[in-house]
Amino acid sequence: MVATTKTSSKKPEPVGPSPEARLSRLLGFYRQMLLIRRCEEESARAYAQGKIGGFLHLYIGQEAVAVGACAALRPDDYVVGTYRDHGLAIAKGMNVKQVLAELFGKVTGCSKGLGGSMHLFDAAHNMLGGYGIVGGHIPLAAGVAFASKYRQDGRVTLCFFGEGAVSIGGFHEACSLAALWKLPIVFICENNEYSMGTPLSRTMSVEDVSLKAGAYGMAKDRLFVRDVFDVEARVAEAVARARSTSEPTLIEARTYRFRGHSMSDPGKYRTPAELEEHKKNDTLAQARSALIAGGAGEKLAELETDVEREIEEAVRFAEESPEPTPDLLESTTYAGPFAR
Amino acid sequence: MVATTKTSSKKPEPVGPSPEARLSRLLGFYRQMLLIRRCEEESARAYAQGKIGGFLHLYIGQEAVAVGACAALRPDDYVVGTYRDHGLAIAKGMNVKQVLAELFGKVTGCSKGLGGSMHLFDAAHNMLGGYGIVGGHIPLAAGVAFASKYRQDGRVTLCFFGEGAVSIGGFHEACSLAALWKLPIVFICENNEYSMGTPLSRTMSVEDVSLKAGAYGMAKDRLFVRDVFDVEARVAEAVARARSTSEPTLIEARTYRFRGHSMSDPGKYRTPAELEEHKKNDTLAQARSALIAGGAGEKLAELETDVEREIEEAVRFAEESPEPTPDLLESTTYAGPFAR
Amino acid sequence: MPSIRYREALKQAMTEEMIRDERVFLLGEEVGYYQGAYKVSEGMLDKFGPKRVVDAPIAEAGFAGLGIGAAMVGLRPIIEFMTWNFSAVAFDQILCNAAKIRQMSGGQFTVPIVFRAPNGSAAQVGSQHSHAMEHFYAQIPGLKIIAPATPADAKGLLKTAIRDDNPVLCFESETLYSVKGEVPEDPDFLVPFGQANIARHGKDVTVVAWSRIVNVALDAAAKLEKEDIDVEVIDLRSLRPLDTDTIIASVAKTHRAVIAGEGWPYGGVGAEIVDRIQRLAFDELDAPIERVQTMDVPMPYNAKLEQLVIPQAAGIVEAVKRSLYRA
Amino acid sequence: MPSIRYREALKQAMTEEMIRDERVFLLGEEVGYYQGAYKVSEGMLDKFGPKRVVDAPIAEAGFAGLGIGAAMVGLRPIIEFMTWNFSAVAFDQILCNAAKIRQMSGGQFTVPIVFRAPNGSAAQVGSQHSHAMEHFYAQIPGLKIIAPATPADAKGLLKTAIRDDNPVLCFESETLYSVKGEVPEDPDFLVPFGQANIARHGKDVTVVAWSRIVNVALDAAAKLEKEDIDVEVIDLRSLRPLDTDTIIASVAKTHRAVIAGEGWPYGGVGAEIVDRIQRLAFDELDAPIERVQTMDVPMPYNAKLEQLVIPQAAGIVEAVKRSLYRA
Ligand SMILES: Cc1ncc(C[n+]2csc(CCOP(=O)(O)OP(=O)(O)O)c2C)c(N)n1
Ligand SMILES: Cc1ncc(C[n+]2csc(CCOP(=O)(O)OP(=O)(O)O)c2C)c(N)n1
Ligand SMILES: [Mg+2]
Ligand SMILES: [Mg+2]
Repeated sequence: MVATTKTSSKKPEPVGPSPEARLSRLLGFYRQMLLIRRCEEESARAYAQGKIGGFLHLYIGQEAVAVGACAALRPDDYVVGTYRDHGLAIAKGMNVKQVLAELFGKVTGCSKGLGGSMHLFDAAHNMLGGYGIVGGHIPLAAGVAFASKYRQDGRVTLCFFGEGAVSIGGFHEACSLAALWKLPIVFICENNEYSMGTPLSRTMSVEDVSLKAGAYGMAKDRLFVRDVFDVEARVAEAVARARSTSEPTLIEARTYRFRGHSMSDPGKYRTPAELEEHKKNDTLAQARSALIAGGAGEKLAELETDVEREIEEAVRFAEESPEPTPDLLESTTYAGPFAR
Repeated sequence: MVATTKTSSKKPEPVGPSPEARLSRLLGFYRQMLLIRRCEEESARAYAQGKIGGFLHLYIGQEAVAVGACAALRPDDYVVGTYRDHGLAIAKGMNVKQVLAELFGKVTGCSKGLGGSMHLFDAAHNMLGGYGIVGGHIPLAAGVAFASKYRQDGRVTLCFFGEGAVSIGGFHEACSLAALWKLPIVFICENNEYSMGTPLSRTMSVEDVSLKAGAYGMAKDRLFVRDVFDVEARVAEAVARARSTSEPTLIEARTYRFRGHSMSDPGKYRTPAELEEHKKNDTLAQARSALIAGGAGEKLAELETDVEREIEEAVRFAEESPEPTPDLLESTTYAGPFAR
Repeated sequence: MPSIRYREALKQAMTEEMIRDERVFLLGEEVGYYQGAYKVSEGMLDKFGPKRVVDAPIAEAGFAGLGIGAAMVGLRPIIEFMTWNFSAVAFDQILCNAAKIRQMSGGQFTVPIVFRAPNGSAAQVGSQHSHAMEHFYAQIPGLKIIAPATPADAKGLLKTAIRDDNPVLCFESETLYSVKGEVPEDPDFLVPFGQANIARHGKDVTVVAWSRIVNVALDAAAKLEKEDIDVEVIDLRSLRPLDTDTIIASVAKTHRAVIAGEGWPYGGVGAEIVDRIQRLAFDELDAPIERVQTMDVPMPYNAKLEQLVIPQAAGIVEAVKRSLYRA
Repeated sequence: MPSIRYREALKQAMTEEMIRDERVFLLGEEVGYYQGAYKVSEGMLDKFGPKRVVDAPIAEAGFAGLGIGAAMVGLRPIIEFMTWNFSAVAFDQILCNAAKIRQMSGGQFTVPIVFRAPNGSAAQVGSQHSHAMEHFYAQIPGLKIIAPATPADAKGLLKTAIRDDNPVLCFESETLYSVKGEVPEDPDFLVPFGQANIARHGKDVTVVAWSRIVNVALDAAAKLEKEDIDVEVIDLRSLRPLDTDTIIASVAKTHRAVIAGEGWPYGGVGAEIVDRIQRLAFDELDAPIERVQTMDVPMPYNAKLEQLVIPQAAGIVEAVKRSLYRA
């Protein structure tokens, strides 16, 4: 099995035929990224107001990864993620209403208010869920890819996880099986430099996560996320490999989260200076500047009011929706009669 | 962390000052290997006679690995192994009596007849046990090395496992921790080409197990076992690294087992021809020829009668020893008062 | 009806269901080329090919999780662990994914998967290879647990399991694999879950058992018959759902109960049955409910000690007599 | 006696024992630089340094196994799981190594290790993060299980655990960490295992509880007092060993028992207690033993449903009345 490699992050050739096309695609990307950013900001506010409970892990700062990656997919392709799953859910096409309603614990949420922030599922968009056990979902994603190969349905599965998951057995076993059985899957490690409060240097003996691919003879790629087009192009390459030759790829996407690990995290483990430095590379802000520079200022204004409206509606929807009723508890535990 | 590598298996410079010294060391190695071979043959016979029960995994064909590896150790160094542990136990200095008595389920066995073939332990020789859950003992061995580093006692731990264990999480997590925390341990993968009935090619996406070391930035080595001196030299190098700089190493030792996975294995998955081919490289037979060629024929004859006597005595000892009594059950379950 | 071995009954169940439904496949260590560590899948690779009879590397958490993911998107995997002991490394996958996905997805995804393996003690396989794992899994809502004691039930329950849309764990026994019994050939022969079988009718004491201990209980009943003690033996067949009605009806008749099964004394299936009986038949009981189980220690290798630690007919005989105040 | 929080009591226990014994160290995720995910180890890194307060990567099976190995050769590790839920990936290490090594080595090696973490439900942490894991572990011989309900017991039991030569699992509770109580300062203050505490003396009904549900039971007792029902509340403190004598003595007095604890209804610690009571106090019982536990479903995220699923004082009140035939 040949292990292809790319570790530079130089700009790829423009995607799409013309600068215009590229600009309109950027508008689309920007809209999704903004929708995620705003959804997360509203979630944070709602959490502070006690309208959302439990753990809340925000995706702010990492939007370009999910948006760029999902742009490389067909609607019938699958995604599987972690507890930090709001961005992925929206990038895969889920309605913000379903997402916020779920965070608010409402029956109109994608998981009927039973799953919550960490467990967003949507069969209609092939979002196979956010999972709370680090590494536990990676073998599961390999199984989804196994099913695609078994059925020859030509679908590809993307599996997202943080760099903290790379040390756990689930990652290793899933990679071992995917490489051995040549499954059509792309493993995307979102390396945001921290596993909760622990920096990379204290969780891993190697800084380059993509090196792990060599252990499986798996194709790999590594990029420092600065540009959503770059993410799309690199993931598209791996997706094409999965779809055409049914070979897995491990992609390390170096990124950064602007908020704490979860709402309860004071974030003492990093300096404000470090955080500010990274915020300068905010892909959302950069996309916005690029749009203005590209002369899309007007469209941009429309888009932003539009997004605001969508968010407002979603928040209202979440607030006004009814809660799930007790009868759901047993009927969702088993398909068919309850077993006790 | 620099990853040193050696994948050839050319003969290293003679170990020891003179050819005479080398010959006498070979006598010593041969004696140990023969003792193991004969112990296994007697075990097989006793198993057929129903004197040994449960699973019995023979080490025949792989003797040079444990003997060569343990020759690179100090008595106070630790070893941890799998269920295929008779050879390791003897190579680490355990008395054949204790080993056979344990297989016979006698109270005079190293584990009082409570552990059996898969669970040989001997505190006196720092044999920290044979374990039955594939991969489960590897983190445990890392912990022993962790203790050595914690106490700065200068000891090194050798951890043995088969190539079938490389796909499981326990291997990955142990390597991750050992590399991250720079533990004085040597991971020795005895790649005997089969995991039960499954050949290498159907359990792993890469044939070169030592490649796994790269994922952890760990030092590695790879050898095709033909010579006990070579094993000793290569392991000694890794042991020196562990002792001096407290760095772990992954060594792949390509070897072959001449018997089935366990006594119940018909071995249909390989041809008699393949087996015969490998038996031509029997390190025990080769050591014997070398001794004769080296003019040690006389000493050899003595040694062999001596080994026979030792084996006979051990078998008699095992047969005549008493069985463990029920009172041992609770007293070995808890230290101190029983907790129910 | 032809008389076949327990292991063949299991193979018939898998084979018939794989013929019936393309989505069903078998995956596990040595299930294919090696013909099964315990020969349960013998010949299946030749019949179905490597796509549907898949040899897995040693990565139980990995391939258990893989099976769960495949099931989420519509396949119907049968995952064989070489023994249930090895499922301990996949415990999280079964606890947190297989049992949870349906509810935490709001009912959007189901996990139609079967995990099966031999369970409990074998002959001197020692401390790490003799666990009665059903006691851990039966606690978990979202799972179904079966423990067939006869070849017919092995086939009928496993077929029902494969057609069930929920995760089902099938607890077999190495010591039962060679046992013969009559097994229906009807490809739609199914044994429903939650319906215990009265393996022996009796009036004096109810003995509740499952898996291979049913046979031990029947031995005990035969011995007790000679002493004019008429024991009713209930074979539970499935542990979740548990057929409480049959148990209670029997106790209402005998007024005495003994629970017999492999597994440590603390908690588990045995304690659950005791709890249900005392709660639902409190006024019927004429004596404390007795339990006969594995001794509260790890399994020793020595053959005599192992037999001492495992539940035996003699122990059931004593327990029955205690419940009759005849001890 | 100073009044301190449960989390500080745990820290005092670890700190005192680490001062007392060089071989004791703390290892887990975020225990050091982050000061503990739940701030239990706050300040300990500064005090003892990174050699003895070790931040681990996310590899529970790996570092649980590492702790076991270190314990075999004489260290005395305290392994913190961020929560007990995450021990599921280390289940095999605890079942097959920690609990077995002493016996399968013929008594040559002991494993003086403590595993500790918060357990059970927190506030809306959902399906995969709300498990009551003690029910799985209490079954296993070779382990000891403690579940402190008060700051004083948290300190005294954990200190005893650290000095014990066997593997001890300490089940804490996120919802107890901020609870205050008086805690002795004596560095040799130890609370022995296997001695339950009668948290409230009463004559009408015995309520057996552990961990945070002890407080819920006391609330229920206060409510019932207004109805002239005098409840005795037993705080088990340790689940293995289980103080059967204290339970039986209480039931011999009240003739009625209710078992209350988090965890699913099927089996577990609750069922074990029922089994012991009915066997050892059969003639004392005037009513079926009642159980109040988590509903038999995965934990839902929605706040109201979560509260419905978790044991509440109201449920204990009802169970007590049922046992008095007053419902
Ligand atoms: C097996 C397991 N151990 C511990 C945890 C607690 N935990 C949740 S997220 C997290 C950090 C994960 O970091 P990373 O993988 O880098 O993902 P990120 O949060 O940075 O996106 C930890 C330790 C868990 N959920 N599962
Ligand atoms: C976790 C686990 N899964 C499965 C088994 C059953 N089993 C015992 S040995 C073995 C094969 C191991 O092969 P390898 O690691 O190559 O070692 P070898 O037997 O060749 O020395 C298997 C599958 C086990 N003991 N543990
Ligand atoms: Mg991270
Ligand atoms: Mg092998």
